[in-house]
Amino acid sequence: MAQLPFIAAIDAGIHQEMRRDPNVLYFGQNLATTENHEFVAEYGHDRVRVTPISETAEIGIAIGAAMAGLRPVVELYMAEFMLVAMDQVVNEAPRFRYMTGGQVKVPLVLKAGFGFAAGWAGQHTGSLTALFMGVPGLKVVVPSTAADAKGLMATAIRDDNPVVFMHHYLLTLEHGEVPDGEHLVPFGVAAVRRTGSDVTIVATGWMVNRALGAAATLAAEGIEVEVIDPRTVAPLDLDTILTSVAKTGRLVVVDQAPRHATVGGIIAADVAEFGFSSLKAPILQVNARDVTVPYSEPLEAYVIPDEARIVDAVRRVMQSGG
Amino acid sequence: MAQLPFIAAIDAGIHQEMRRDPNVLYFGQNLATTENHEFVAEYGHDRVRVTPISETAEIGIAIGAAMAGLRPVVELYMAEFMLVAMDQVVNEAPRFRYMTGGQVKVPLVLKAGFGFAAGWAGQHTGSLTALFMGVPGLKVVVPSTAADAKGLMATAIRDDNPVVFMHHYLLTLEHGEVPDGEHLVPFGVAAVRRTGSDVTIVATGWMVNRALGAAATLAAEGIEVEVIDPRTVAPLDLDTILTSVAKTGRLVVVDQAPRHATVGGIIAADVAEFGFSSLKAPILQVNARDVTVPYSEPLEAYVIPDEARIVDAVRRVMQSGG
Amino acid sequence: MSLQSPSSEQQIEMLTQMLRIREFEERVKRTFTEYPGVIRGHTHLADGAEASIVGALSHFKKGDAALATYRCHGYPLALGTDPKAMMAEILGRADGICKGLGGSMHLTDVANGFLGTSGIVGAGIPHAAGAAWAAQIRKKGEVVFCFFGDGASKQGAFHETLNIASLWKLPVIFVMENNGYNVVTTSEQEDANAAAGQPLAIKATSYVMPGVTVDGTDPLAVAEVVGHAVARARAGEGPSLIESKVYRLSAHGNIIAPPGVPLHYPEHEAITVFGKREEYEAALRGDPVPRFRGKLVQSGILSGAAADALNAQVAAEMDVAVKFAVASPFPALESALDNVYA
Amino acid sequence: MSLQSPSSEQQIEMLTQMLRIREFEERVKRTFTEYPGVIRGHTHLADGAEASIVGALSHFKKGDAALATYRCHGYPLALGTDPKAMMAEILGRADGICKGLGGSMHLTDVANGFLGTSGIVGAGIPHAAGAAWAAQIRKKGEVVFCFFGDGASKQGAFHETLNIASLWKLPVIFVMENNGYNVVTTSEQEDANAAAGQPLAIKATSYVMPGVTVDGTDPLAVAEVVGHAVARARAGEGPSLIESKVYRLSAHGNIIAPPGVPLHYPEHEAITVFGKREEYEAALRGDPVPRFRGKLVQSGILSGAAADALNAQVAAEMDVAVKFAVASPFPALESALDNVYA
Ligand SMILES: Cc1ncc(C[n+]2csc(CCOP(=O)(O)OP(=O)(O)O)c2C)c(N)n1
Ligand SMILES: Cc1ncc(C[n+]2csc(CCOP(=O)(O)OP(=O)(O)O)c2C)c(N)n1
Ligand SMILES: [Mg+2]
Ligand SMILES: [Mg+2]
Repeated sequence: MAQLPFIAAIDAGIHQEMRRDPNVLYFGQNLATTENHEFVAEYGHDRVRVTPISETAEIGIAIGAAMAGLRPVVELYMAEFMLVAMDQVVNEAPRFRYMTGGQVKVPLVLKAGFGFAAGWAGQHTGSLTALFMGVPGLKVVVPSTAADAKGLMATAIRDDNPVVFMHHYLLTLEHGEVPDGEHLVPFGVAAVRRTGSDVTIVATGWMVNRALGAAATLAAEGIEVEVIDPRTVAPLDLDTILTSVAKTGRLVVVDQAPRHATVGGIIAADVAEFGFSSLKAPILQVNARDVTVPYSEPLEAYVIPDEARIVDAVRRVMQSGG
Repeated sequence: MAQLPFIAAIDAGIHQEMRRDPNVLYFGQNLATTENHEFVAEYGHDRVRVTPISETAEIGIAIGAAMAGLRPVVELYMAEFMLVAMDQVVNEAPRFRYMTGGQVKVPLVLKAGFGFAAGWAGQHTGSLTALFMGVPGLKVVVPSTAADAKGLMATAIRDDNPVVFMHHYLLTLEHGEVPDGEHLVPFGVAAVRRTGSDVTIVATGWMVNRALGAAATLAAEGIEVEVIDPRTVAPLDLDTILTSVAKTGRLVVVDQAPRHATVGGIIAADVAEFGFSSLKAPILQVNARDVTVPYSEPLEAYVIPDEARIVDAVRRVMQSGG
Repeated sequence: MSLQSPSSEQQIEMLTQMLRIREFEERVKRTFTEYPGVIRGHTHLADGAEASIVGALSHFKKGDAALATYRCHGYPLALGTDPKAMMAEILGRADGICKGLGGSMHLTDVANGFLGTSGIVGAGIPHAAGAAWAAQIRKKGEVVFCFFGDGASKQGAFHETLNIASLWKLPVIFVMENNGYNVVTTSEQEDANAAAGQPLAIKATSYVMPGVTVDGTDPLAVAEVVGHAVARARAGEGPSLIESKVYRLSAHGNIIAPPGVPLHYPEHEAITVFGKREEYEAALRGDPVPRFRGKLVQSGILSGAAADALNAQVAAEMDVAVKFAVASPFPALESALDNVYA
Repeated sequence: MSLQSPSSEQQIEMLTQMLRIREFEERVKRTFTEYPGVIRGHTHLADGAEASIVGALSHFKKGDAALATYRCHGYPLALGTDPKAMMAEILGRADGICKGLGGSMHLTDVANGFLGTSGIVGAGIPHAAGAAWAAQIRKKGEVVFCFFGDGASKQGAFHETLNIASLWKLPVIFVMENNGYNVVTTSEQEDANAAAGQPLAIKATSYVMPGVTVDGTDPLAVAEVVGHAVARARAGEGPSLIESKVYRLSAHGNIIAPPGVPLHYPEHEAITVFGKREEYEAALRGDPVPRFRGKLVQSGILSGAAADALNAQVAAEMDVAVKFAVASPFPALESALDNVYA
């Protein structure tokens, strides 16, 4: 175990797989521009390349390389930059295996940061995970700890399908314990970050920490919150969530996106169908307010869900129902 | 009142506004290529133009023209083609008013067909409405009747914000009564297409007809279904849905998209929060199966929600709960 | 760089492939009336582009790859795909090359090097470059053929990909089939170069690669130009852009009709939209298939009788393909749930 | 087409605007240390591009419009925006030109013709073309200035827009500020033309419009080249592409740090990444601001004393701007909910 920043843990996952498999490529903008770049030095320019600002071509090239037998990892920095290439992400990469009747595999990883609520204003701060979550053929990963960042990245690279790896930008410099040596975290297995019997919270990314903070506050009031981090939202480990709700009878979903663009809402709808009989109270959502993210610090803080709003939702859900 | 095909009703809405307001533009691919084109002949090339296959530029140009005082309507044919320009749709058009502190307006309409389950296979058949529904600053319209097609298009053109106008491709040749003369349908007002006391169904686009078909079948069994067509999903008329659920206690949402990419799921989550106390049973979803749309006719029919699956869901929801 | 010109045998092979593509497309088209309703959605034919396809792919070697668009029936035929499996796919049957999941727009045959097609204009261009990166890494001199239309060169994907392919010296040959139309829009209406009377190959200037315009109705001319590009790519010298001028002899695609209304092929848009019947008829007079046949017969490479025999052989082959496809069963419903994930 | 060269008065005005931009940017930069934490996110400076900005906008008339990118502090200053409101915006205050909602990357001042900026590379290029369409319809000879970086010319949006602008003869002047870098990538590493030692203006060939490369550190040279393009556009003859070669004198942007860690400006990437200190120092020696001042003094257009007075005046103006911004209150929290819809 080593203490590593989240961002280094992601790199460790990429290294682990690049060392193991010569078919893994790593490329994107503003990396590998000198010979002493860490990845260039170790793997060479056949496998590590800088690209122009051309996301459509970058992701499209990854698709073609994947169909031809390679395993590309594309560095995209910010999830928004995928929007200029959204066709490649949702209407090309995940379609080919199906449309060809299984003749091709498209193993690739799109590494993208999101949710950078640190003064990056309206166009760089989005929480876009829900856009990808429902696309058949695509897998979507949202690590919230450094250890998972490494292990989920490695699993993503080994997966034979296109994977969107969404890492929260405000977590990148947070440190955490990361297993040395080969580390893989399976897809479709949620992590229960805190156990509790009164209310279930489901959250991803940065919101996991806020949910845990809220849970600590609430514990002092005698409210025991169970915090579930799905880790991958496609595939989604609904069983773990339903098991928890069966125990608590109450669900709060926390999501950094505006209300109608959340992973949390999608999960709430699943529970409203498959876990309905467990529910003692409405499923509350804590989301960003329905605006573009503002620049000014107090306004940004007002818009993004904070611990106080999570605490409040849990208190409200405790008051309602039987 | 005239009997018009849905597609002609949309055109009637565009004509209504183009005649009224010289600032309205209409452009896109493969239209206006001859001088006797209906719109060219009436409004001239200042306002009606053919574009190359360049969606990013087309929509971006619409944004710039809108900021400079015009009201562009962009013909995009199929919703998927917006994916190559998704940044313009979700991260440019709806952001500018906010980011500039209200200095600009961006009134434009993106007209796009969707859901063409008629053998168009994997890349042309998507039901992408949910991708747009949650973006603050954007409005999203989904007409299901010819009359609404005209009236919502006209309202979309008069609206001072960017509007995604999603018309279902399988409805385009269906005929319906369309009011002559000026016709406007307000945004944010759902239509109750059939009243009933036992179960509420919410559906959009083509699925409204299937829901009505299912309701007719169920009526013969003595199950009275209320069918609600939101007409605009942003803004969403949640009140009408909650009022209905308060009466019926049971909700089935029907959506042509795969489960985790639906408008229906988003609505279900809202009801699970704000209408929970009315619910006597789980909120069931009837969606496309979780695959890319297949080409072969029987497989496509198997994947898309049909009346039988809607009927089945309603029967199930009637059996469960109190 | 001098290139060997095709032997008589190779030229006969070229004609054979051209005839096969033409006959296949004719049979697809006839199917709309012979078996109404069996073909669904949108089907786009390669008639008129046979010489270009066959001339370009005459340089295809095992290990190479080709990618194209929704207008994709010609390439796999030239690469050796079984027309029975292709026709069955177009009819959505269990024996289809893509198990009925892809249909006419997405014919794919990886075993024969036809790696995939995109129905989104321009979207497949970077896929070809990606496959070329894989070839470059394998270092066996393999190349990738990337086919697309003139209209596709107005998509950002074209621009972004050609720049990268040039920078990385990827072994890819960009073959733009310029048929003068994007559906009902002429090149002059949508392309600044075309509007100025310039060849579209001039766009290569921005990407510092050879840009050549060739008569795509002459398979030998195409073979020569593409041959140079292929040699260049195999030698590690990078990509080329070839503008191959063709004329599509059918409408853009079958008509788009609501379910229930039988689909069919209308006349070419030059006639239906622009009223330029003479343009279309001139193209018909220059039809590359009979022209190449005539050339081979005239030059003595092929006797008239041998040519007739070829025609008959190809007609028989495609007749079998149609009958096979019509008789093939539909896939099992649950098979729609397979092949989502690998 | 012959253009009148700027009068002495106009040249002094140009120098004044260049000094104002430089001083503003210096004050923004100093703010990171003088008032740590008041500027958030990512701020991109225009230092080094002053001559290009001022030379280009010297042709701006009322009714014209300009659009740019996240590197947007220079243009509104030159167009008459109050630096107090700009600085307040960069500090996220209630008196900010965008009410604190936009920040450094999205300074906008519609009243003065600065219509908007996009933080997404290349995305603003079609917006400018759209505004130019509006100008074309108004038929008053108004034009649109579209500013973007060299890196942006690798986005599909660039390609698609220039083609349409040319076809439609839109009155837009595409000014590419080529500073040789996209963050830490050099043009040679990402652009096929640059890699071949060619000017980026050559890309205009694909769009059949004039493509001119100009020394962007000389405001008079820029004014001349842009003047021709503006005249062309006002006359209805269509767009032009101007490659204006500049060197940014600061790093791409302030460092990206986690919340809590104070942001600041590192050295230019030529030094920190490529170890090419001499390249940077040569650029410093050619710094356009002192050079133009020297030129005006030397040619007698401005006395040394008058130039010093200008410096002092500008320093005082920007000092007031900083103090105003720091003293401006934060917006009311609920104001975050306004301006979503019109
Ligand atoms: C991004 C995108 N926009 C629009 C379409 C609709 N469309 C399908 S084919 C086509 C014409 C393409 O023309 P061209 O590239 O010249 O190819 P051709 O059909 O002439 O072979 C268009 C506009 C699409 N499939 N994808
Ligand atoms: C589509 C997109 N991809 C990536 C980025 C990240 N990014 C921001 S600025 C920049 C460099 C742009 O370089 P250039 O166009 O030369 O402008 P400069 O910053 O040099 O003025 C990049 C890559 C972005 N904002 N948008
Ligand atoms: Mg064409
Ligand atoms: Mg630059």
